[in-house]
Amino acid sequence: QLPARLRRHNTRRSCPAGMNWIEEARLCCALCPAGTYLVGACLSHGNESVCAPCPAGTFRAQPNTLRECQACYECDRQAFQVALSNCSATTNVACGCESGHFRDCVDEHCSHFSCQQCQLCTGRRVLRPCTDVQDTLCGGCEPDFYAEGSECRPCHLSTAETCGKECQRACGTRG
Amino acid sequence: VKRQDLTNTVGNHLPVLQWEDKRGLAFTKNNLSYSSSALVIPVSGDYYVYAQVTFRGTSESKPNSVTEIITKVTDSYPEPTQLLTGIKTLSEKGSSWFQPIYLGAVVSLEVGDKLMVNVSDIKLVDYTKEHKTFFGAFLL
Amino acid sequence: VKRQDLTNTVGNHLPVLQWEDKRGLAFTKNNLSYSSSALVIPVSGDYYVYAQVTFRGTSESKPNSVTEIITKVTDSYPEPTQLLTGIKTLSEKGSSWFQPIYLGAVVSLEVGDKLMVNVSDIKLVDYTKEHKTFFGAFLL
Amino acid sequence: VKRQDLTNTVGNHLPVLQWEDKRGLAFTKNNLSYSSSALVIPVSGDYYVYAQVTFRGTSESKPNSVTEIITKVTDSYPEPTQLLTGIKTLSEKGSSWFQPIYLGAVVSLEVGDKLMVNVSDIKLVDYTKEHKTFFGAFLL
Repeated sequence: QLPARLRRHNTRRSCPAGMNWIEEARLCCALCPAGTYLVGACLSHGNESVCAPCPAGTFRAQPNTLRECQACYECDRQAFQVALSNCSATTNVACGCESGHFRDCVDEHCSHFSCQQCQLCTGRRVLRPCTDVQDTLCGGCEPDFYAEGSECRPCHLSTAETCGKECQRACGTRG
Repeated sequence: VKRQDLTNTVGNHLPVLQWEDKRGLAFTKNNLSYSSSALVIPVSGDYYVYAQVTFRGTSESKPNSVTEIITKVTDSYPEPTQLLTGIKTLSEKGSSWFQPIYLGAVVSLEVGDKLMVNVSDIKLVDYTKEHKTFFGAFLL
Repeated sequence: VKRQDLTNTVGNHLPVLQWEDKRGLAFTKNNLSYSSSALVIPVSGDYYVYAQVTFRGTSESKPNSVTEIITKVTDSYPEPTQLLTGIKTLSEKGSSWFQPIYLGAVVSLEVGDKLMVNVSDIKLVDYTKEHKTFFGAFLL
Repeated sequence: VKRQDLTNTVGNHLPVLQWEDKRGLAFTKNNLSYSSSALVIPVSGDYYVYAQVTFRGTSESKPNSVTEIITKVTDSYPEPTQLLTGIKTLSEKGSSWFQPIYLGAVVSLEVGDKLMVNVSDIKLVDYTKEHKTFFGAFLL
Protein backbone atom coordinates (compact mmCIF):
# COMPACT_ATOMS: atom_id res chain seq x y z
CA GLN A 1 0.00 0.00 0.00
CA LEU A 2 1.53 3.19 -1.13
CA PRO A 3 2.53 5.41 1.80
CA ALA A 4 -0.16 8.02 2.14
CA ARG A 5 1.09 10.93 0.21
CA LEU A 6 1.16 13.74 2.72
CA ARG A 7 -1.17 16.49 1.60
CA ARG A 8 1.09 19.43 1.13
CA HIS A 9 0.21 21.80 3.92
CA ASN A 10 -1.22 25.00 2.46
CA THR A 11 1.92 27.09 2.35
CA ARG A 12 1.82 30.82 1.95
CA ARG A 13 1.56 32.32 -1.59
CA SER A 14 0.59 29.15 -3.38
CA CYS A 15 -2.94 30.36 -4.06
CA PRO A 16 -4.43 30.09 -7.56
CA ALA A 17 -5.35 33.20 -9.55
CA GLY A 18 -8.20 35.22 -8.10
CA MET A 19 -7.33 34.17 -4.57
CA ASN A 20 -4.97 35.37 -1.84
CA TRP A 21 -3.46 33.68 1.18
CA ILE A 22 -5.17 34.81 4.40
CA GLU A 23 -2.63 34.33 7.19
CA GLU A 24 -5.04 34.15 10.13
CA ALA A 25 -7.17 31.46 8.45
CA ARG A 26 -4.19 29.85 6.68
CA LEU A 27 -6.45 29.50 3.65
CA CYS A 28 -6.59 30.74 0.07
CA CYS A 29 -9.69 32.92 -0.18
CA ALA A 30 -11.34 34.71 -3.09
CA LEU A 31 -10.37 38.37 -3.55
CA CYS A 32 -12.74 41.11 -2.51
CA PRO A 33 -13.85 43.07 -5.58
CA ALA A 34 -12.62 46.60 -6.24
CA GLY A 35 -14.57 49.09 -4.12
CA THR A 36 -14.61 46.72 -1.13
CA TYR A 37 -12.17 45.43 1.49
CA LEU A 38 -11.73 42.29 3.59
CA VAL A 39 -13.58 42.01 6.86
CA GLY A 40 -13.37 38.24 7.25
CA ALA A 41 -11.61 35.23 5.71
CA CYS A 42 -13.46 32.51 3.81
CA LEU A 43 -14.48 29.46 5.80
CA SER A 44 -12.89 26.91 3.52
CA HIS A 45 -10.24 26.81 0.84
CA GLY A 46 -11.11 28.92 -2.21
CA ASN A 47 -14.46 30.17 -1.00
CA GLU A 48 -15.80 33.72 -0.88
CA SER A 49 -14.17 36.11 1.57
CA VAL A 50 -16.35 38.37 3.70
CA CYS A 51 -16.03 41.83 2.12
CA ALA A 52 -17.54 45.21 2.93
CA PRO A 53 -17.91 48.34 0.80
CA CYS A 54 -15.27 51.05 1.22
CA PRO A 55 -16.53 53.74 3.62
CA ALA A 56 -17.17 57.20 2.16
CA GLY A 57 -13.93 59.04 1.54
CA THR A 58 -12.00 55.84 0.82
CA PHE A 59 -11.53 53.60 -2.22
CA ARG A 60 -9.94 50.39 -3.58
CA ALA A 61 -9.22 50.46 -7.28
CA GLN A 62 -8.39 46.74 -7.50
CA PRO A 63 -9.57 43.38 -6.18
CA ASN A 64 -7.84 42.80 -2.83
CA THR A 65 -7.66 41.15 0.55
CA LEU A 66 -6.70 44.29 2.48
CA ARG A 67 -8.17 45.18 5.85
CA GLU A 68 -8.86 48.79 4.97
CA CYS A 69 -9.51 50.99 1.97
CA GLN A 70 -7.17 53.80 0.97
CA ALA A 71 -8.11 57.32 2.05
CA CYS A 72 -9.00 59.50 -0.94
CA TYR A 73 -6.66 62.35 -1.72
CA GLU A 74 -8.02 65.89 -1.68
CA CYS A 75 -7.43 68.54 -4.28
CA ASP A 76 -5.33 71.44 -3.04
CA ARG A 77 -7.60 74.49 -3.06
CA GLN A 78 -4.67 76.64 -1.88
CA ALA A 79 -2.96 75.75 -5.15
CA PHE A 80 -6.16 76.49 -7.15
CA GLN A 81 -6.62 72.81 -8.00
CA VAL A 82 -10.07 71.43 -8.84
CA ALA A 83 -11.42 67.91 -8.85
CA LEU A 84 -11.58 66.64 -12.43
CA SER A 85 -13.33 63.56 -11.07
CA ASN A 86 -14.44 62.88 -7.53
CA CYS A 87 -13.35 59.99 -5.39
CA SER A 88 -15.57 56.92 -5.77
CA ALA A 89 -15.42 53.50 -4.14
CA THR A 90 -13.10 52.34 -6.93
CA THR A 91 -11.22 55.50 -7.99
CA ASN A 92 -9.18 58.14 -6.22
CA VAL A 93 -9.98 61.80 -6.78
CA ALA A 94 -8.32 63.23 -9.92
CA CYS A 95 -7.10 66.77 -9.43
CA GLY A 96 -6.34 69.26 -12.17
CA CYS A 97 -6.66 72.92 -12.97
CA GLU A 98 -9.65 75.05 -13.87
CA SER A 99 -9.91 76.05 -17.51
CA GLY A 100 -7.69 79.02 -18.26
CA HIS A 101 -5.04 77.60 -15.88
CA PHE A 102 -2.11 75.23 -16.36
CA ARG A 103 -0.14 72.92 -14.04
CA ASP A 104 3.07 74.41 -12.69
CA CYS A 105 4.82 71.19 -11.62
CA VAL A 106 6.97 71.14 -8.47
CA ASP A 107 8.56 67.79 -9.17
CA GLU A 108 9.52 65.86 -12.26
CA HIS A 109 6.53 63.55 -12.08
CA CYS A 110 4.11 66.40 -11.49
CA SER A 111 2.59 64.62 -8.52
CA HIS A 112 2.78 68.05 -6.86
CA PHE A 113 1.66 71.10 -8.82
CA SER A 114 -0.01 74.46 -8.45
CA CYS A 115 -2.38 75.93 -11.05
CA GLN A 116 -1.17 79.12 -12.68
CA GLN A 117 -3.28 81.39 -14.87
CA CYS A 118 -2.60 81.01 -18.61
CA GLN A 119 -1.02 84.12 -20.04
CA LEU A 120 -3.11 86.06 -22.52
CA CYS A 121 -1.38 86.91 -25.79
CA THR A 122 -2.93 90.38 -25.99
CA GLY A 123 -2.13 91.68 -29.44
CA ARG A 124 0.22 88.77 -30.05
CA ARG A 125 0.08 85.59 -32.12
CA VAL A 126 -0.60 82.42 -30.15
CA LEU A 127 2.21 80.05 -31.09
CA ARG A 128 0.95 77.33 -28.76
CA PRO A 129 -2.35 77.45 -26.90
CA CYS A 130 -2.48 76.94 -23.13
CA THR A 131 -3.06 73.32 -22.14
CA ASP A 132 -3.46 71.50 -18.84
CA VAL A 133 0.26 71.05 -18.58
CA GLN A 134 1.82 74.11 -20.18
CA ASP A 135 1.30 77.83 -20.47
CA THR A 136 0.33 79.65 -23.65
CA LEU A 137 3.31 80.45 -25.89
CA CYS A 138 2.91 83.91 -27.37
CA GLY A 139 4.66 85.06 -30.54
CA GLY A 140 5.24 88.41 -32.17
CA CYS A 141 2.68 91.18 -32.56
CA GLU A 142 -0.39 90.52 -34.63
CA PRO A 143 -1.21 92.59 -37.70
CA ASP A 144 -2.44 96.08 -36.76
CA PHE A 145 -0.39 95.94 -33.57
CA TYR A 146 3.07 97.33 -32.93
CA ALA A 147 5.72 96.43 -30.34
CA GLU A 148 6.27 98.88 -27.51
CA GLY A 149 8.70 97.53 -24.91
CA SER A 150 7.39 94.08 -24.02
CA GLU A 151 3.85 94.89 -25.12
CA CYS A 152 1.94 94.89 -28.41
CA ARG A 153 -0.27 97.95 -28.86
CA PRO A 154 -3.10 98.50 -31.34
CA CYS A 155 -2.18 100.76 -34.25
CA HIS A 156 -5.46 102.63 -34.07
CA LEU A 157 -4.64 103.96 -30.64
CA SER A 158 -1.42 105.59 -31.76
CA THR A 159 -1.17 109.17 -32.97
CA ALA A 160 1.37 110.99 -35.13
CA GLU A 161 3.12 112.14 -31.98
CA THR A 162 3.22 108.76 -30.27
CA CYS A 163 3.92 106.60 -33.31
CA GLY A 164 7.64 105.94 -33.21
CA LYS A 165 9.81 104.08 -35.68
CA GLU A 166 8.54 100.59 -34.76
CA CYS A 167 4.93 101.80 -34.83
CA GLN A 168 5.40 103.37 -38.23
CA ARG A 169 7.03 100.21 -39.51
CA ALA A 170 4.12 98.05 -38.27
CA CYS A 171 1.24 100.47 -38.76
CA GLY A 172 2.43 102.71 -41.64
CA THR A 173 2.57 106.51 -41.16
CA ARG A 174 -0.25 107.82 -39.04
CA GLY A 175 -2.36 110.65 -40.78
CA VAL B 1 -4.89 64.46 8.51
CA LYS B 2 -8.08 65.81 7.01
CA ARG B 3 -9.44 69.00 5.50
CA GLN B 4 -9.26 71.57 8.29
CA ASP B 5 -12.18 73.68 9.46
CA LEU B 6 -10.40 76.97 9.86
CA THR B 7 -11.76 78.10 13.22
CA ASN B 8 -10.21 75.72 15.65
CA THR B 9 -7.83 77.26 18.23
CA VAL B 10 -7.47 76.26 21.82
CA GLY B 11 -4.98 77.01 24.52
CA ASN B 12 -2.19 79.11 23.15
CA HIS B 13 -2.92 81.28 20.13
CA LEU B 14 -1.76 78.79 17.50
CA PRO B 15 -4.53 76.85 15.76
CA VAL B 16 -4.94 73.14 16.46
CA LEU B 17 -5.00 70.55 13.68
CA GLN B 18 -7.89 68.10 13.29
CA TRP B 19 -7.18 64.52 12.35
CA GLU B 20 -8.78 61.51 10.63
CA ASP B 21 -8.58 58.59 13.08
CA LYS B 22 -10.33 55.73 11.27
CA ARG B 23 -10.10 55.79 7.51
CA GLY B 24 -7.16 54.81 5.35
CA LEU B 25 -3.88 54.33 7.24
CA ALA B 26 -5.29 55.98 10.38
CA PHE B 27 -6.14 53.84 13.43
CA THR B 28 -6.30 53.98 17.22
CA LYS B 29 -6.05 50.98 19.55
CA ASN B 30 -5.31 49.87 23.14
CA ASN B 31 -7.62 52.62 24.40
CA LEU B 32 -5.46 55.40 23.01
CA SER B 33 -8.42 57.35 21.64
CA TYR B 34 -8.93 60.46 19.57
CA SER B 35 -11.49 63.14 20.36
CA SER B 36 -11.84 66.82 19.46
CA SER B 37 -8.43 67.19 17.87
CA ALA B 38 -6.57 65.38 20.62
CA LEU B 39 -5.08 61.99 21.39
CA VAL B 40 -6.25 61.02 24.88
CA ILE B 41 -3.78 59.09 27.04
CA PRO B 42 -5.39 55.94 28.55
CA VAL B 43 -2.64 54.95 31.00
CA SER B 44 0.20 56.87 32.63
CA GLY B 45 3.67 56.15 31.30
CA ASP B 46 6.39 57.16 28.87
CA TYR B 47 5.23 57.59 25.29
CA TYR B 48 7.11 58.23 22.06
CA VAL B 49 5.06 61.03 20.52
CA TYR B 50 5.61 62.13 16.92
CA ALA B 51 4.05 64.25 14.20
CA GLN B 52 4.93 65.46 10.74
CA VAL B 53 3.27 68.47 9.17
CA THR B 54 3.90 69.28 5.51
CA PHE B 55 3.48 72.98 5.01
CA ARG B 56 2.97 74.22 1.48
CA GLY B 57 1.93 77.35 -0.37
CA THR B 58 2.46 79.58 -3.35
CA SER B 59 4.87 82.49 -3.66
CA GLU B 60 1.99 84.82 -2.66
CA SER B 61 1.26 82.84 0.51
CA LYS B 62 4.83 82.40 1.77
CA PRO B 63 5.37 83.52 5.40
CA ASN B 64 8.79 84.18 6.93
CA SER B 65 8.59 80.97 8.90
CA VAL B 66 6.39 77.97 9.71
CA THR B 67 6.02 76.38 13.12
CA GLU B 68 4.72 73.03 14.39
CA ILE B 69 4.23 72.37 18.12
CA ILE B 70 3.11 69.19 19.87
CA THR B 71 1.24 70.34 22.96
CA LYS B 72 -0.06 68.62 26.08
CA VAL B 73 -3.26 69.70 27.84
CA THR B 74 -3.82 68.23 31.28
CA ASP B 75 -6.45 68.52 33.98
CA SER B 76 -3.72 69.15 36.53
CA TYR B 77 -2.66 72.47 35.00
CA PRO B 78 -4.73 75.22 33.38
CA GLU B 79 -2.32 75.99 30.53
CA PRO B 80 -1.09 73.79 27.68
CA THR B 81 2.53 72.60 27.85
CA GLN B 82 4.64 72.77 24.71
CA LEU B 83 6.37 69.39 24.42
CA LEU B 84 8.11 69.56 21.03
CA THR B 85 8.62 72.47 18.65
CA GLY B 86 9.88 72.74 15.09
CA ILE B 87 10.34 76.17 13.55
CA LYS B 88 11.79 76.77 10.09
CA THR B 89 12.35 80.02 8.22
CA LEU B 90 11.50 79.89 4.55
CA SER B 91 13.56 81.15 1.64
CA GLU B 92 11.94 79.42 -1.30
CA LYS B 93 11.69 81.48 -4.48
CA GLY B 94 9.51 79.38 -6.81
CA SER B 95 5.82 79.71 -7.54
CA SER B 96 5.06 77.01 -4.94
CA TRP B 97 6.95 75.67 -1.93
CA PHE B 98 6.85 72.63 0.35
CA GLN B 99 8.36 72.33 3.84
CA PRO B 100 7.92 69.22 6.01
CA ILE B 101 8.65 69.39 9.75
CA TYR B 102 9.03 66.10 11.67
CA LEU B 103 9.06 65.97 15.49
CA GLY B 104 9.38 62.99 17.80
CA ALA B 105 10.49 62.29 21.36
CA VAL B 106 9.75 60.41 24.58
CA VAL B 107 7.55 62.28 27.07
CA SER B 108 6.08 61.24 30.40
CA LEU B 109 2.29 61.46 30.37
CA GLU B 110 -0.52 60.90 32.85
CA VAL B 111 -3.80 59.13 32.21
CA GLY B 112 -6.28 61.66 30.73
CA ASP B 113 -3.62 63.93 29.28
CA LYS B 114 -4.43 65.21 25.80
CA LEU B 115 -1.92 65.62 22.97
CA MET B 116 -2.49 68.07 20.14
CA VAL B 117 -0.61 69.54 17.21
CA ASN B 118 -0.58 73.33 16.78
CA VAL B 119 0.64 75.06 13.67
CA SER B 120 1.53 78.63 12.79
CA ASP B 121 -1.02 78.81 9.94
CA ILE B 122 -3.62 76.16 9.30
CA LYS B 123 -4.21 77.31 5.71
CA LEU B 124 -0.63 76.33 4.87
CA VAL B 125 -1.02 72.73 6.04
CA ASP B 126 -1.06 70.13 3.27
CA TYR B 127 -4.11 68.01 4.09
CA THR B 128 -4.41 66.53 0.59
CA LYS B 129 -2.62 63.18 1.27
CA GLU B 130 -2.64 61.25 4.54
CA HIS B 131 1.03 60.23 4.14
CA LYS B 132 2.30 63.82 4.12
CA THR B 133 0.87 65.07 7.42
CA PHE B 134 0.49 62.58 10.31
CA PHE B 135 0.48 62.35 14.11
CA GLY B 136 0.80 59.48 16.55
CA ALA B 137 2.07 58.07 19.83
CA PHE B 138 2.94 54.71 21.39
CA LEU B 139 3.60 53.54 24.93
CA LEU B 140 7.14 52.31 25.62
CA VAL C 1 22.73 52.77 2.43
CA LYS C 2 25.05 51.70 -0.36
CA ARG C 3 26.10 52.80 -3.84
CA GLN C 4 22.96 52.67 -5.95
CA ASP C 5 22.68 50.82 -9.23
CA LEU C 6 20.75 53.40 -11.21
CA THR C 7 18.20 51.14 -12.88
CA ASN C 8 16.02 50.08 -10.04
CA THR C 9 12.40 51.22 -10.16
CA VAL C 10 9.38 49.24 -9.07
CA GLY C 11 5.73 50.00 -8.57
CA ASN C 12 5.12 53.70 -8.89
CA HIS C 13 7.50 55.61 -11.12
CA LEU C 14 9.94 56.73 -8.40
CA PRO C 15 13.18 54.74 -8.12
CA VAL C 16 13.72 52.47 -5.12
CA LEU C 17 16.81 52.71 -2.91
CA GLN C 18 19.01 49.70 -2.24
CA TRP C 19 20.46 49.17 1.22
CA GLU C 20 23.41 47.55 2.99
CA ASP C 21 21.98 45.17 5.62
CA LYS C 22 25.03 43.55 7.20
CA ARG C 23 28.14 45.68 7.26
CA GLY C 24 28.96 48.57 9.59
CA LEU C 25 26.00 49.81 11.65
CA ALA C 26 23.53 47.85 9.51
CA PHE C 27 21.84 44.73 10.94
CA THR C 28 18.61 42.73 10.76
CA LYS C 29 17.27 40.40 13.48
CA ASN C 30 14.15 38.65 14.79
CA ASN C 31 13.36 37.49 11.23
CA LEU C 32 12.90 41.02 9.96
CA SER C 33 14.86 40.36 6.76
CA TYR C 34 16.08 42.39 3.84
CA SER C 35 15.82 41.26 0.24
CA SER C 36 15.81 43.04 -3.14
CA SER C 37 15.57 46.55 -1.76
CA ALA C 38 12.86 45.75 0.77
CA LEU C 39 12.45 44.99 4.45
CA VAL C 40 10.20 41.92 4.70
CA ILE C 41 7.75 41.80 7.63
CA PRO C 42 7.96 38.48 9.51
CA VAL C 43 4.91 38.83 11.76
CA SER C 44 1.77 40.95 11.53
CA GLY C 45 1.59 43.90 13.91
CA ASP C 46 2.24 47.59 14.39
CA TYR C 47 5.71 48.76 13.45
CA TYR C 48 7.51 52.07 13.86
CA VAL C 49 9.01 52.56 10.40
CA TYR C 50 11.57 55.28 9.73
CA ALA C 51 14.04 56.44 7.10
CA GLN C 52 16.31 59.39 6.51
CA VAL C 53 17.62 60.25 3.06
CA THR C 54 20.28 62.93 2.68
CA PHE C 55 19.97 64.49 -0.75
CA ARG C 56 22.91 66.44 -2.07
CA GLY C 57 24.10 68.00 -5.30
CA THR C 58 25.79 70.90 -6.98
CA SER C 59 24.17 74.09 -8.22
CA GLU C 60 23.96 72.50 -11.70
CA SER C 61 22.15 69.41 -10.41
CA LYS C 62 19.67 71.22 -8.17
CA PRO C 63 16.02 70.29 -8.89
CA ASN C 64 12.96 72.30 -7.77
CA SER C 65 12.27 69.75 -5.08
CA VAL C 66 13.31 66.43 -3.57
CA THR C 67 10.95 63.72 -2.38
CA GLU C 68 11.30 60.65 -0.15
CA ILE C 69 8.48 58.10 0.16
CA ILE C 70 8.29 54.99 2.35
CA THR C 71 6.14 52.51 0.39
CA LYS C 72 4.47 49.20 1.23
CA VAL C 73 4.10 46.37 -1.30
CA THR C 74 1.79 43.54 -0.31
CA ASP C 75 0.48 40.33 -1.86
CA SER C 76 -3.02 41.47 -0.92
CA TYR C 77 -3.02 44.36 -3.39
CA PRO C 78 -1.43 44.82 -6.85
CA GLU C 79 -0.34 48.42 -6.29
CA PRO C 80 2.18 49.83 -3.78
CA THR C 81 0.78 51.95 -0.93
CA GLN C 82 2.52 55.19 0.00
CA LEU C 83 2.89 55.17 3.80
CA LEU C 84 5.00 58.28 4.54
CA THR C 85 6.07 61.12 2.26
CA GLY C 86 8.50 63.99 2.68
CA ILE C 87 8.75 66.63 -0.05
CA LYS C 88 10.94 69.73 0.20
CA THR C 89 11.44 72.49 -2.35
CA LEU C 90 15.02 73.69 -2.66
CA SER C 91 16.25 77.25 -2.73
CA GLU C 92 19.93 76.85 -2.02
CA LYS C 93 22.19 79.18 -4.01
CA GLY C 94 25.67 77.88 -3.25
CA SER C 95 27.86 75.63 -5.38
CA SER C 96 26.70 72.58 -3.43
CA TRP C 97 23.66 71.79 -1.32
CA PHE C 98 22.54 69.21 1.27
CA GLN C 99 18.95 68.41 2.28
CA PRO C 100 18.09 65.64 4.76
CA ILE C 101 14.51 64.35 4.97
CA TYR C 102 13.55 62.24 8.00
CA LEU C 103 10.29 60.25 8.13
CA GLY C 104 8.94 58.01 10.87
CA ALA C 105 5.57 56.72 12.04
CA VAL C 106 3.62 53.70 13.28
CA VAL C 107 1.96 51.61 10.56
CA SER C 108 -0.03 48.36 10.72
CA LEU C 109 1.63 45.65 8.64
CA GLU C 110 0.86 42.05 7.70
CA VAL C 111 3.29 39.17 7.55
CA GLY C 112 4.97 39.18 4.12
CA ASP C 113 4.49 42.88 3.51
CA LYS C 114 7.53 44.60 2.00
CA LEU C 115 8.76 48.11 2.89
CA MET C 116 10.80 50.20 0.50
CA VAL C 117 12.12 53.73 0.19
CA ASN C 118 11.49 55.62 -3.05
CA VAL C 119 13.20 58.87 -3.96
CA SER C 120 12.62 61.50 -6.59
CA ASP C 121 16.15 61.17 -8.02
CA ILE C 122 18.53 58.40 -7.05
CA LYS C 123 21.55 60.28 -8.38
CA LEU C 124 21.01 62.97 -5.70
CA VAL C 125 21.10 60.51 -2.77
CA ASP C 126 24.16 60.76 -0.53
CA TYR C 127 25.24 57.12 -0.16
CA THR C 128 28.81 57.97 0.88
CA LYS C 129 28.27 57.59 4.67
CA GLU C 130 25.93 55.10 6.34
CA HIS C 131 25.01 57.60 9.08
CA LYS C 132 23.58 60.11 6.60
CA THR C 133 21.04 57.90 4.81
CA PHE C 134 19.38 55.06 6.75
CA PHE C 135 16.18 53.01 6.93
CA GLY C 136 14.67 50.76 9.58
CA ALA C 137 11.67 49.41 11.44
CA PHE C 138 10.82 47.81 14.79
CA LEU C 139 7.80 45.96 16.12
CA LEU C 140 5.95 47.71 18.97
CA VAL D 1 18.96 71.30 26.40
CA LYS D 2 20.64 73.99 28.48
CA ARG D 3 22.90 77.01 28.07
CA GLN D 4 26.10 75.70 26.57
CA ASP D 5 29.52 76.35 28.05
CA LEU D 6 31.37 77.03 24.83
CA THR D 7 34.55 75.06 25.48
CA ASN D 8 33.33 71.54 25.35
CA THR D 9 34.71 69.42 22.53
CA VAL D 10 35.68 65.82 22.72
CA GLY D 11 36.71 63.23 20.20
CA ASN D 12 36.27 64.58 16.73
CA HIS D 13 36.55 68.32 16.27
CA LEU D 14 32.82 69.11 16.48
CA PRO D 15 31.72 70.48 19.83
CA VAL D 16 29.49 68.36 22.09
CA LEU D 17 26.19 69.64 23.44
CA GLN D 18 25.45 69.64 27.16
CA TRP D 19 21.99 68.71 28.37
CA GLU D 20 19.60 69.29 31.27
CA ASP D 21 18.59 65.84 32.59
CA LYS D 22 16.33 66.60 35.55
CA ARG D 23 14.37 69.81 35.29
CA GLY D 24 11.27 70.50 33.22
CA LEU D 25 10.44 67.80 30.65
CA ALA D 26 13.87 66.18 31.06
CA PHE D 27 14.20 62.85 32.91
CA THR D 28 16.26 59.68 32.98
CA LYS D 29 15.11 56.29 34.32
CA ASN D 30 15.80 52.53 34.26
CA ASN D 31 19.49 53.27 34.88
CA LEU D 32 19.91 55.11 31.61
CA SER D 33 21.96 57.92 33.16
CA TYR D 34 23.44 61.19 32.02
CA SER D 35 26.95 62.35 32.83
CA SER D 36 29.37 64.83 31.25
CA SER D 37 27.36 65.46 28.14
CA ALA D 38 26.59 61.82 27.46
CA LEU D 39 23.80 59.30 27.91
CA VAL D 40 25.36 56.17 29.44
CA ILE D 41 23.95 52.83 28.31
CA PRO D 42 23.09 50.57 31.29
CA VAL D 43 22.40 47.32 29.43
CA SER D 44 23.40 46.00 26.01
CA GLY D 45 20.67 45.95 23.39
CA ASP D 46 19.00 47.78 20.53
CA TYR D 47 18.00 51.34 21.28
CA TYR D 48 16.01 53.90 19.35
CA VAL D 49 18.20 56.99 19.67
CA TYR D 50 16.98 60.42 18.62
CA ALA D 51 17.84 64.09 18.87
CA GLN D 52 16.60 67.38 17.48
CA VAL D 53 18.75 70.48 17.37
CA THR D 54 17.24 73.81 16.42
CA PHE D 55 19.90 75.99 14.91
CA ARG D 56 19.24 79.69 14.73
CA GLY D 57 21.08 82.92 13.96
CA THR D 58 21.04 86.29 12.30
CA SER D 59 21.98 87.11 8.76
CA GLU D 60 25.47 88.02 9.98
CA SER D 61 25.95 84.67 11.72
CA LYS D 62 24.62 82.48 8.92
CA PRO D 63 27.06 79.73 7.89
CA ASN D 64 26.84 77.82 4.60
CA SER D 65 25.52 74.79 6.45
CA VAL D 66 24.67 73.36 9.86
CA THR D 67 25.41 69.81 11.01
CA GLU D 68 24.15 67.59 13.82
CA ILE D 69 25.76 64.23 14.61
CA ILE D 70 24.78 61.62 17.19
CA THR D 71 28.03 59.94 18.23
CA LYS D 72 28.92 56.83 20.25
CA VAL D 73 31.99 56.64 22.45
CA THR D 74 32.91 53.19 23.71
CA ASP D 75 35.63 51.67 25.81
CA SER D 76 36.19 49.04 23.15
CA TYR D 77 37.42 51.54 20.56
CA PRO D 78 39.53 54.68 20.94
CA GLU D 79 37.64 56.84 18.47
CA PRO D 80 34.01 57.99 18.52
CA THR D 81 31.63 56.40 16.00
CA GLN D 82 29.23 58.63 14.08
CA LEU D 83 25.81 56.95 14.31
CA LEU D 84 23.47 59.50 12.71
CA THR D 85 24.20 62.68 10.78
CA GLY D 86 22.03 65.52 9.53
CA ILE D 87 23.57 68.23 7.39
CA LYS D 88 21.60 71.09 5.82
CA THR D 89 22.84 73.97 3.68
CA LEU D 90 21.25 77.30 4.45
CA SER D 91 19.81 79.78 2.00
CA GLU D 92 17.71 82.02 4.22
CA LYS D 93 17.84 85.71 3.34
CA GLY D 94 16.04 87.33 6.27
CA SER D 95 17.50 89.07 9.29
CA SER D 96 17.14 85.90 11.35
CA TRP D 97 16.86 82.21 10.50
CA PHE D 98 15.80 78.94 12.15
CA GLN D 99 16.70 75.42 11.01
CA PRO D 100 15.67 72.31 12.98
CA ILE D 101 17.38 68.97 12.28
CA TYR D 102 15.75 65.78 13.63
CA LEU D 103 17.57 62.45 13.69
CA GLY D 104 16.38 59.06 14.95
CA ALA D 105 17.19 55.40 14.36
CA VAL D 106 17.77 52.01 15.98
CA VAL D 107 21.37 51.25 16.94
CA SER D 108 22.94 48.30 18.73
CA LEU D 109 24.74 49.43 21.89
CA GLU D 110 26.82 47.78 24.60
CA VAL D 111 26.63 48.39 28.32
CA GLY D 112 28.82 51.41 29.14
CA ASP D 113 28.62 52.98 25.70
CA LYS D 114 28.16 56.74 25.75
CA LEU D 115 25.92 58.70 23.36
CA MET D 116 26.55 62.36 22.58
CA VAL D 117 25.32 65.02 20.21
CA ASN D 118 27.90 67.03 18.25
CA VAL D 119 27.08 70.17 16.30
CA SER D 120 28.88 72.23 13.73
CA ASP D 121 28.67 75.43 15.78
CA ILE D 122 27.53 75.50 19.39
CA LYS D 123 26.86 79.23 19.30
CA LEU D 124 24.09 78.63 16.72
CA VAL D 125 22.19 76.14 18.89
CA ASP D 126 18.86 77.38 20.24
CA TYR D 127 19.04 76.40 23.90
CA THR D 128 16.34 78.91 24.97
CA LYS D 129 13.43 76.41 25.07
CA GLU D 130 13.65 72.73 26.05
CA HIS D 131 11.07 71.75 23.42
CA LYS D 132 13.16 73.03 20.52
CA THR D 133 16.37 71.10 21.15
CA PHE D 134 16.18 67.66 22.77
CA PHE D 135 17.96 64.30 22.93
CA GLY D 136 16.91 60.83 24.09
CA ALA D 137 16.98 57.06 23.75
CA PHE D 138 14.88 54.04 24.72
CA LEU D 139 15.55 50.31 24.77
CA LEU D 140 13.42 48.25 22.33
